Amino acid sequence: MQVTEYKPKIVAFCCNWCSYAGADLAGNNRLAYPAEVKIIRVPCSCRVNPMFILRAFQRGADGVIICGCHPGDCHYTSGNYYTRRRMALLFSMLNYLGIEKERTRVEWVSAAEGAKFAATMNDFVQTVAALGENKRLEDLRCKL
Amino acid sequence: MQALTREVLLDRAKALFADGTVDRAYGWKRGEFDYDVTPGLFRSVEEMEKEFVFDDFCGANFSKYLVEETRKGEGKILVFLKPCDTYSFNQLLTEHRFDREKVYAVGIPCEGMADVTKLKAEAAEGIRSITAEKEGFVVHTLYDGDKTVPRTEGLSERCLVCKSKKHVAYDELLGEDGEVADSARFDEVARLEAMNADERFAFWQRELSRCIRCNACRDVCPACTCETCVFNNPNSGVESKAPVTSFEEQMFHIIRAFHVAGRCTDCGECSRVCPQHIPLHLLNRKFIKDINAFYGEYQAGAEVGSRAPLVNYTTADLEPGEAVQRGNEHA
Amino acid sequence: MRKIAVAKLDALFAAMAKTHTVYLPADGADGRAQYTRWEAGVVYSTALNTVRSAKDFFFPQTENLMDFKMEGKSIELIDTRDEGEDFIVFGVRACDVRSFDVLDRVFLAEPVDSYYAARRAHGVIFSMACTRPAETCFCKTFGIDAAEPAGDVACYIDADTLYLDAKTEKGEAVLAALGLEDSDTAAVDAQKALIRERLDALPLSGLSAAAFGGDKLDEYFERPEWKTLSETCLGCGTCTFVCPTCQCYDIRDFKTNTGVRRYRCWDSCMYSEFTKMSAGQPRLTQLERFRQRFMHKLVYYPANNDGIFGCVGCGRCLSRCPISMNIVKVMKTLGGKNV
Amino acid sequence: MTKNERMKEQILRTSGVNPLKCMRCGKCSGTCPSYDEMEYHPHQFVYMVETGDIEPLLASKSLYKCLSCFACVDRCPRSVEPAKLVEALRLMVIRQQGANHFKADDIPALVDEEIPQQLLVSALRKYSK
Amino acid sequence: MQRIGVFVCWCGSNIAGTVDVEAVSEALKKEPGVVFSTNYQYMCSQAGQDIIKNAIAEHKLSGIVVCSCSPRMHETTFRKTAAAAGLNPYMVEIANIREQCSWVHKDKLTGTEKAIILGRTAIAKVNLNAPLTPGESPVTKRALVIGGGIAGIQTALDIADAGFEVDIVEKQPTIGGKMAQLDKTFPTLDCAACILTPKMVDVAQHEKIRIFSYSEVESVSGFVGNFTVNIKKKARYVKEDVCTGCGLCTEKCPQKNVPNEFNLGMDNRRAIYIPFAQAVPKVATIDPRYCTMLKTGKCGVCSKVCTAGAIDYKAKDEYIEEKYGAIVVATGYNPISMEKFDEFAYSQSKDVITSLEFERLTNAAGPTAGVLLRPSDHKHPKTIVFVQCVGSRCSGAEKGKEYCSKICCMYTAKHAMLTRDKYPDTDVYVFYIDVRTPGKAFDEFYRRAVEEYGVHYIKGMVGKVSPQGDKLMVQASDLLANKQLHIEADLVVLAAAIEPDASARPLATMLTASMDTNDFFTEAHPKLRPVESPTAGVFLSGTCQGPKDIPETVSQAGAAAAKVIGLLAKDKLTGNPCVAHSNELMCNGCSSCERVCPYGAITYEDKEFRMPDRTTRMRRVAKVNEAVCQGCGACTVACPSGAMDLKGFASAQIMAEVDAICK
Repeated sequence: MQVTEYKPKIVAFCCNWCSYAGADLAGNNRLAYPAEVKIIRVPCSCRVNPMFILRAFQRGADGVIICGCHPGDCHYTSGNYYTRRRMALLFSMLNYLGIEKERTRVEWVSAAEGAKFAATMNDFVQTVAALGENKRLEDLRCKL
Repeated sequence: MQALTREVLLDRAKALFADGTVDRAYGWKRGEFDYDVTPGLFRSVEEMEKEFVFDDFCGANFSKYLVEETRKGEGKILVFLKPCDTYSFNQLLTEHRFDREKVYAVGIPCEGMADVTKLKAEAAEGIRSITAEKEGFVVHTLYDGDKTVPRTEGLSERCLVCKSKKHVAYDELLGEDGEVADSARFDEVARLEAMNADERFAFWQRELSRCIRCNACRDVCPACTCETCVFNNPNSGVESKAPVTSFEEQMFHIIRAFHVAGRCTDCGECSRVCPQHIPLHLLNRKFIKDINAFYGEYQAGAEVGSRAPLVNYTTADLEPGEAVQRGNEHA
Repeated sequence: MRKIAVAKLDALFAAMAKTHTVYLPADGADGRAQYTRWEAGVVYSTALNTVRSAKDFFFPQTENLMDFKMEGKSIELIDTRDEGEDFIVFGVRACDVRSFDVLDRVFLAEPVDSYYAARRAHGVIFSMACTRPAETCFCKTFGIDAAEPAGDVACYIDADTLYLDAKTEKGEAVLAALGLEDSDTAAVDAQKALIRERLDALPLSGLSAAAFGGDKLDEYFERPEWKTLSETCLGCGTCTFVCPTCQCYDIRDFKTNTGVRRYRCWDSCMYSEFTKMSAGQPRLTQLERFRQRFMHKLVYYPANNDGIFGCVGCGRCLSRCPISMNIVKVMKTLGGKNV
Repeated sequence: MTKNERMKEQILRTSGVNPLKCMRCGKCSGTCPSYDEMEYHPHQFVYMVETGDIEPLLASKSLYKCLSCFACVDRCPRSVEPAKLVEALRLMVIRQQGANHFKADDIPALVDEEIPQQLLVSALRKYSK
Repeated sequence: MQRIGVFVCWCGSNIAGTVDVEAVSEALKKEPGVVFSTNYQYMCSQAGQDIIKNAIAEHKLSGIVVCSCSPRMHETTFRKTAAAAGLNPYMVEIANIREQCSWVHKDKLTGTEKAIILGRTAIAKVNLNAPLTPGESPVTKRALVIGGGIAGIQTALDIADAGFEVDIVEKQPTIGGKMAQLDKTFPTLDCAACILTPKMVDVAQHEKIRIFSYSEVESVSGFVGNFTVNIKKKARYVKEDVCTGCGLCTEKCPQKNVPNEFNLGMDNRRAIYIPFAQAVPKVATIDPRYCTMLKTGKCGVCSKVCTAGAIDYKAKDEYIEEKYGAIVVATGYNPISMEKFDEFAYSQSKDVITSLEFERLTNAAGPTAGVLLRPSDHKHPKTIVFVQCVGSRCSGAEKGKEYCSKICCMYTAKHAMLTRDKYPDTDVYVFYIDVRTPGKAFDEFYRRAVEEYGVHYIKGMVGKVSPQGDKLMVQASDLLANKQLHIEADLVVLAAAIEPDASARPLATMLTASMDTNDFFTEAHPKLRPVESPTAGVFLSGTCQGPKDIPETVSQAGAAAAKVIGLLAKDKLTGNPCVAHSNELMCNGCSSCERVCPYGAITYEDKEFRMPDRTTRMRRVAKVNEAVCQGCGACTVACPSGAMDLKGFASAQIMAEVDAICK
């Protein structure tokens, strides 16, 4: 009998200017990270609406990570500062509701940090995989 | 017992009608029983003399009604504002939701409003009448005689942890203005924070699973004045009419709390109206508590035009990871 | 008439549960009674009204109708019906029992709602007389006798005994299987007298619905009082969702990972999006929506249903409405002296 | 943690001063009225605490030359507050001398119409362990 | 429903090595909306692009998904391909199956599986794509420069030389700014006037430049390429076009006791005055605060002596409205007030002065005609103490400024050197914390002051200056000698920190340009766009952006001019079509979006709406200026009602992507 290893579903929102380019750089340098990570390109991390994150969990994502330019380096000068506040409050709220806090993360990855991107994704996938399936914030109907 | 009587408010309203300052007035209307006071719009002194009431059951906040009503008619609207109502009033002004010129606001002191459910719990079946006495609320029951509920046990939770007796907006003030209180309103949030994640999840699962999606919390909320609510908008991706799964209950309440984060004045109306008694204010208060801890004290509605924390930032804000940690340490 | 000691209630429920799923009012963590599925440890609550009514058992808030599964470009239909279970609802008050009649006239009329019909067929109702009616009760207004509740089995409870009186064959069959002790009617008769006395003493006992009925459309439709009555209505759905007779629903599709789940869920005529169609909503203002709800209960429903009112006087909306607006206030305002 | 580091920790805690904020401008020493009386000067206090060189300070008479005029505190452009370090060092000396220099029992004998009682109380706070 | 074509690229073996491209194109064929799916060795090649073009025509495709390398690589390529085939270029989405798939995964099964998911995600998005057209707006070919100091002058000249019209608004009666007040300039020691005044004349004579002196910006509206600016020309009571600048009035005016701000109050001028001899425009101005005629209606001397008849006591403020394509901020700096630093006795002794005052004292056109004399008794000072970093590098707002003012080290070295050069009998002490001299020939300059001119540089700060008799007792520490010094000085010169001019803050509000906590204007990018404000069409020149010396200011001024020229050279501005837009039916007008917009792209208008109940009502709704919006999307999340959405990255599109990934 073959036991299929549990593979978490990870949604990564990456800003176009830094983190998406960082992910590209990881690719250029052939720095491997798990295939469970799927990237959605957004112009800026501040485009990420908390509703998208909840949507991902509803649809069965096990972890959501948002990557943007380092604070101070935002292509739009201040976008990631707003992201930082929004996600600080959202994550704290999810934690308050008893959702495992390890399932959400914000990481600043510059266009030069391909290695950091790969390392972050490796770590995040490992952390989420250790938690197992997202049972607390999923909508079972989606699995029909 | 309130510091001001119905007559004081009524006399002032009469004078304002008489000198043409206002042509309609928001006030509380007498109900069937002692406790079911209805917020209403009065168009004349006569209507007010007949039905206007002011007592311990006048919890309703009129601020939200001004959004629609100020768009009608030319005259000014009289509105009575308790201290907590003034915060909602200011917050709506900050968001340009109504024309200040169309309103004549009379600040009135508040001694806390009764929670009918608490009083009803005393008289399991049948309340003949309720009177507010010095020693507390005296509930005259149908079957079990009179029961006295000490005032502190009959008041709404939001009044027991009242954040402010100070009016932050008014054209005139009746009675004395109070102070911003050093309230214990975050104690319950801290108690939840001290639990572990499983306990918290169980708590919220238990509470939120009772939700019937009647939308009363949203529809009464003075911060929820959107022209079209995302939950009514089929294109928003979150529209839903019923709590189909436990996910949707959580989703509705998380999104709603997030949408009003930084704008919620903690008026407590959401929990007051919930037919299922879900402590919804504990969601909003968590955001307020976090905002205070992370970004410095901020009271929505304290001043008109203030920049809400979610549309603001500093370069030294803490990271989301630290925020979760701090939120956990119930700092 | 049969009886059983209150102390033996648990045994009674356990016996019922052998053949039926049993639902009964029990106090929740918040101290308020909600219908709860009985299992060992669940204690029957004599609280007068549950927060949600008993209509949930026949017409649940959300009900799956069917699933569509899509694979490539083909569609498969999957039946998701699950209303085949026998169940007992215990402790239904007279008003709520009447609410099933109101619902039956809608859902069992042609075309029959087979989901509802199936649940009705599988459900057995144990009603409970109201020894302590509340100030918000006005079932009498609609000709309901809380001393003589209908249902499959009518129950009466006092300090130590539960009396059970089968009213239908279905009820009798269930009772017979339980092997209960027979009883005379003396205690129950005394209770009935007490209940009627108490009902007459209620603050709303004089409320009359005579001014309303199927022929009153013209009299009330354009009344100016609708404006003041509805003016502060928040447009939430609390009254509709706690109401035992509100029966409107919406059918919606949910996109699953592999297709679509079609379900229905309660809707409220108080909602601005109610019956919204491509051309918009038929009732554009809250006044119209508010009027719709009360006209439906007091005029439209009787007009189509032999004069039966769409309200049963349970009083839930009286205690739940966020602004304390309710059908009694509407009746009194519109009916004037006649109410 | 070495003894010096421990002492440094304690000084930093009791004084609430962060010597890392110092930009070595020397304005404290420039402004100090007791400068010439001192072996170690205000800016040296800051630097020596920063480097953990505490023992010489504790041994130095300079500690008691400081008038606590707080001119250095007032004028420091970086809000380092050297006088608070001096104060903390003095406290450390007192505490290191171990025994209670002053006991509650000593007070009755000292009560005097002329001495403000507050002085006795604050002395008790300061000189007893 | 879209008709979508899917094109899977092998990228040679770059993709095909780890991803079964055939399987991917087959699997994606089944996705909703897909009517065509294929794969090819190099999609970006001409042959590959032809496949796409042909498929668009043949299958009437309304959208395409290219599964290939990163969109950062070839998105533009494929958009052009689509456009060439008549498809809107924004109907193209890229699934990045190279950088984010084949290159980071080794196992072919894994790679293929992920590539399919990435492909279906892009398909889900393109299903909701809408054709987008970039907006265009015309450019008014005129620039406004706010501030007529060296920064403004240089920017204006550079823009004007490129052939564009430039207006300079200067609040003082003359342009020239701080540089006009300086004596010599480091490190070359050429005289400031000698290099500045010719430029001022150039400005005055340039046919493309207009100077609005004694004027201020009242309001700004519009956006990049299309600003409308209201300029207030303050009444100077002298007709600018009539006055010949002869200066007779300024000699005859009986009101003699007006502190002369050009000499920082160290001498007096008349109520009618020309700030300095080389002023541009060289026109007299009446100071209404002091003019007897204006205050009492009795005098009129200037009018009598003016042969040109230029005096006009009835003059009123004038308002001019003008359109501009670009605005350059060059509002400059001021030394901070010395009030807070009482230990230096600035307010107690006239002989404690700031460095700018020292400039005037050594300037030939200054109050002492260039002879260094003490302000108190006009004696030659024998001992001079310079104090550096006064109010700079402080720990918080209550102490001073946190930043280094950058220019003080060099001008103090200059002052010290010049003093020793002219008056070798003077003892000159410089108290420093650090001497900061990064700049061409800067350190050499400072070393000369020490080595050739014998200036006493002492590492340490002055703690206290106390006036005693006609002396100033300076108490300071010498950190290296570990000594406290007591110097009996005749003159103390404070190198006061500099701060942005007070007019900058209100101006920033008008321009919706952002500022940092010190009120310096923020640049669009600290490294890559240092002369642009984040607000499109607003540029920064000189010290309004941060402390700078003259060479830096001039180079930045030129850079700002180059950016302005680049903008004005365009006839039309083509925007990025992926901009925010507000659904006004849902907009609450709450201002949340406006508050987070870094570009000031959102404004509000009151609009009449027909309500569903057939009534109408006025509502405040947000409007996005597409020419200004850069498409970050911050507003979309700030908007509580969801009225604000972003074209090209709409909420529905992103959620469809989420769904497709989580399936």
